[in-house]
Amino acid sequence: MSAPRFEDKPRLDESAMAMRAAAEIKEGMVANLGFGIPMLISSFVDPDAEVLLHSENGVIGFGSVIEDPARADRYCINGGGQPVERRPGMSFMSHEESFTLIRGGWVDVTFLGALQVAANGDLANWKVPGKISGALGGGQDLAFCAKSVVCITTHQTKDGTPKIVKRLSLDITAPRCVKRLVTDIAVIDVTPAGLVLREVLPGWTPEEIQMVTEPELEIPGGVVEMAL
Amino acid sequence: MSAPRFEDKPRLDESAMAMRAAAEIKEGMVANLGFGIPMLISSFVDPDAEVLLHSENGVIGFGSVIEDPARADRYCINGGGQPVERRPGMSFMSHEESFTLIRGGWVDVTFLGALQVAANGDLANWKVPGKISGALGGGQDLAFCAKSVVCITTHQTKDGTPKIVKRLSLDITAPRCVKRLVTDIAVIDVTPAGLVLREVLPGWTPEEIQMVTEPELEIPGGVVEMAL
Amino acid sequence: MPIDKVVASFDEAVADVADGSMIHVGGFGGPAEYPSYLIAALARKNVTGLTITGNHSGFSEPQLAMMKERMASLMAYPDDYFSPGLLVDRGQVAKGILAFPVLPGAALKVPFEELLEQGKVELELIGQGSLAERIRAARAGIAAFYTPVGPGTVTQGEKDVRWFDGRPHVLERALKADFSIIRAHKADRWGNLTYRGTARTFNATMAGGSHCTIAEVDELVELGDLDPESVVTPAPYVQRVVVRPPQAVSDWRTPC
Amino acid sequence: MPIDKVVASFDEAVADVADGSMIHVGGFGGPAEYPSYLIAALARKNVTGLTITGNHSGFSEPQLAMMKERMASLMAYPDDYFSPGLLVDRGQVAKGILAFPVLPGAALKVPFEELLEQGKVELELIGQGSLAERIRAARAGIAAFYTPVGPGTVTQGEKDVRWFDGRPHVLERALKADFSIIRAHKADRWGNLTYRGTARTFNATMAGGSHCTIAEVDELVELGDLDPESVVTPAPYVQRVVVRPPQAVSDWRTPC
Repeated sequence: MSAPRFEDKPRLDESAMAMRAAAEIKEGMVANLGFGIPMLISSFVDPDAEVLLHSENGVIGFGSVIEDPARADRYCINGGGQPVERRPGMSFMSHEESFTLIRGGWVDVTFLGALQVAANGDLANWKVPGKISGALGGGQDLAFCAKSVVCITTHQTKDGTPKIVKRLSLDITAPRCVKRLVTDIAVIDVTPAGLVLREVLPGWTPEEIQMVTEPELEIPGGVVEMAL
Repeated sequence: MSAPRFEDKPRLDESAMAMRAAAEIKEGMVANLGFGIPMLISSFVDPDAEVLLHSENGVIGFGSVIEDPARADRYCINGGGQPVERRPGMSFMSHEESFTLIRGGWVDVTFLGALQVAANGDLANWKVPGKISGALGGGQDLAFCAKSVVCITTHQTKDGTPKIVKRLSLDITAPRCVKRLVTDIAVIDVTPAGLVLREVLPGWTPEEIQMVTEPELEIPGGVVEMAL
Repeated sequence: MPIDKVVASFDEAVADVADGSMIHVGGFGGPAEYPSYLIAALARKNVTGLTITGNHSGFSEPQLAMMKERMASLMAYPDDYFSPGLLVDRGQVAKGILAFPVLPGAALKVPFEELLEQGKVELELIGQGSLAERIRAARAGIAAFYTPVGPGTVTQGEKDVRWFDGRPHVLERALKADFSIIRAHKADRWGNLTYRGTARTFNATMAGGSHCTIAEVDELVELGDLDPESVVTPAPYVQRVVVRPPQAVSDWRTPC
Repeated sequence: MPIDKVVASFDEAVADVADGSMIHVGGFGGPAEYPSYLIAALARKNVTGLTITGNHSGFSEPQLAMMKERMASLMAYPDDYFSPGLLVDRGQVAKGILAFPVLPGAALKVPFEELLEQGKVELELIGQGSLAERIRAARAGIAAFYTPVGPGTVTQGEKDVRWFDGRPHVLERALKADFSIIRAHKADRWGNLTYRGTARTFNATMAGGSHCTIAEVDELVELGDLDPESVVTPAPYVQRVVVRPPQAVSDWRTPC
C-alpha cells in the first residue's frame, strides 16, 4: 500500500515517543525496556514511582540512563550498553535467570521496536529487508512471554510505507503478541475485534491516521489527543 | 538363596565401613554423601585433604559432623539433618542448583546405601519389602548421574540373605550404576565382566565371601585384606 | 502507592488458600528450614484437600517430640518447628508429591504412610532432583524437560521416554502450584529475599514456582539494605512477606 | 596436593583449545563483560574452525574504535576490551550460535555479516533466552526442554513442536561446548566465583556449560574469603582460573 507522507505535519521524535510510552508503566509493574527507542523510557519514569525496570542482560530495579561519563558505572548497564542509575531494591541476576523472569511470565509489560505490526498483533522487528540475517536479541523471548507487549515505532517508514499492515510481509518475530502501539502520531490498541484508535497527535485527524494505516481502524467516539 | 550366617566371624560396624569408604575419596574430588551410613564418612576424611563434600540439600565444601550441641549450627547441616563444620571454600546453593550439580555429572563419587545390588550393578535401595512406598530422596538422581557410585551396605540381611544378588527382586533405584561395594566383610568391584573381589576382612577367606554372595565372584590373585 | 508486599499476620498471609489448593512447601527437614508459622496458619485455617509438594511428608506431633529428643545429642530443635506432617496428620492433605513420603528406616510410621495404607491420600513419588527441576521449570516458563533420571524405574510411570546421546530420558512436566510457602532470612518490602546457609534448599527453588509465593522471614530490612549482588530471589517471584515473631510461639493453635 | 586451578597466563589457559572447538564466549557486550584476555589469547593462538556461542558476534578493530568514540559521551571503554569480533574478523570462526549475528541498525556491517554474505561462516540464529537456557541445560544434565518461544518463526526451524497448556512449544536441545571462556570478579583457587553487577549475565550462565570452563578474573582471593552465601558459581563448574593483569595490555598481540 502506498500512503501520503503528510510531510508538513508534526511528528513525535524518539524521546517524545518514549515519554508517551513511559505513561504505560504503572506503579508496582515489572517493565522490560527493549533495545532501541524503549531504552529511552527509563529517563521518563517518575523517579518517585516504584516500578521495577528490568533489562534482559540481568538487572532489575534500576533507574534512568546516566548521561555524565564521570558518573558512569560500567557494572550497571542496560541492554543497550548504557550506564543506568542504581536504585534501592535492585538486584543482579545471570542471563538464565533474567530469561526465567521473562519466559515465566513475570514481566508485566515490555516495550519493543517494530518494523511491521499486523492487525492481529503479529510482530516483525528482527530482520531488516535486504539484510542476510537479523538481530533477534532478547526480543523474541519478550514478545512471546511478557504479559503485555507495547510497540514503539514510527507510523510509516521513511518513504511513507505504513508499518501497521494487514498481514506481515517481513519475517515474523512472534505471533499475536502486540497489545498496544505507540507511534509518532497515534496510540492504537490491538483487540480481538481489530485495531482501535485511542489517541491522535494534535495536528492530525483520525481520518488522516487511517490514511497512513493499512488495516481498517475502529475510531471510537473516545479518541483523545496524545498527551505527553 | 540361603547362605550361612558365620555368626562367630568379625564384621565391620557402620563407622568402620564409613572409614573404609572414606578412602575412596581422593583429593580434589567432589564427593556426595547420601542418607544413612554414608553421612558418617565426612568424619573420616583427612581434615587436611582438599575434597569437596557435597550434600544434596545444597551445601558443598563442608567438613565433619559436629558432635557437640553447643557448637551446632542449624544453618549448616547435611542431608541427614546433622550439623557439619564450615570450611574455607564452601558455598550454599538452592535445591535446583544442587541437583544441577548432580544431574550434570559434576559429582565424582557418591556413596549410597543398598538393599540389593545385582551382578550388573543394578541398585535397589529405596523401598523396603512390605512397606507401601519408600524413600527415594535424592538417591535416584545420584545413582543415575554421579560419575561413580559406591554402595555401603552389610553383606547380608539380618537373617543371612545375601544382598548381592544375580538379579534384583526388590524395586530398582537405577540400572547398572554401582561401581564398587564396600560391605562389612569385603570390597567388591562391579566390572563389565562381572563382580571382582578386591578386599576381604581379616578372619574371612575369599571362599567364605563367595558363600554369602549370590553371583559368582571373580577372585583374582591380588585380593588383599581390608585395611582401615 | 509504594510497593509493599508485607502482610501483618500469618493468618492473613494464607487467608485466600482454598480447599483443594496445590502448595509447594519449602524446606528440607532441618530445624530452621520449614515455613513453620505458615504451616501452623494453614492448620488453624483447617483448609482441606490440599496437594502438597516437597521433600518430606513430615511428622505427627508425638513423633516430632521423639525426633527432637533423638537429635538432642547433636542439635536443639526450636519450639516453633512445624512440619508438613502437621497438615497430613490433621487430614488436610489429599495428595503428596514427595521424595520422602515414608521414612527410609522401618522404625517409625509417619502420618502420610498411615493414610497411604488406608487409601486416604494419593502419592506421586518423585526424586528430589526431578521435583526441584519441575518446580524451577514452572518458574522459568519451561513446559517440560527430558531428564536422564528415572527410565526403567518407578518414577518413569506413564511418562514419555526418548533417547538423547545414547541414553533414555524421561519427559518431566513443570509443576506450578497455587501457592509456595517458603522460609527466607531477610526480605525487603518489595519481596527481594536472601536465605541463610542450608535453609536455602527448596525454599529458593519454590520461590516463583507458583501463582503466589508467600515468604516467612526472620527479618524485614529497609529497601536498599540488601546487597544487589547477593539477592537470591528477586522481587517479582514473591507476592507476600510475613515476619516471624521475635518470641517463639510454640503452640500451632495460637493465632499469629 | 591442594586444589589449585590457577594458571599463570592466558596463553597457558587456552593452550589445549584445538581447531574446530566449540566455545561459549561470555559477556553481553558492555565494557567490562567479555573475557577479553582469553579472546586475545585465542587470537594469538590462531586456532581456527571455531564454533562460538554468545550474545553478539562482535566488532572488527576499526569498528571497535568507532563504537568507543560513539559511546564516549556516556562511558569510557577500557583499552583492553576485545570482543568475539576479533576472532571472527581474523577468520578463526566457522560457525556462530548467536542472538546478534548482525547489528539491528543497518549502519554498520560487522565482520560476521560480511563473512555470512560471502558464505564463509555458518549461522544458527537463536534468541538470548533459548540460548541461555540451552547452555544452562548442558550444565544441569537436561538433554532438552520445551519452550513456548519460537513456534512459527525462524527459530523453530526443523525442531519438534508439541502443545502444552494450549500453546505450541519448541523442543530445544542442551548446548554443551568444549570450552567456556568467561569473565568473573573474584575467584579463589578452588574456582568459586563471584561477578560484578551486570557483568554477571552470560558469564555465570556459561560457567559449567562446557567440559572446561576458564574464568578470567579481576582478583584472586584466599580460600575462605568469599562469603559462602554469595558465591554465584560453585567450584566444580570451573576448571581454570587466570587473573587479569594489573595494567591494561591494549594490544591483543602481546603475549600475557
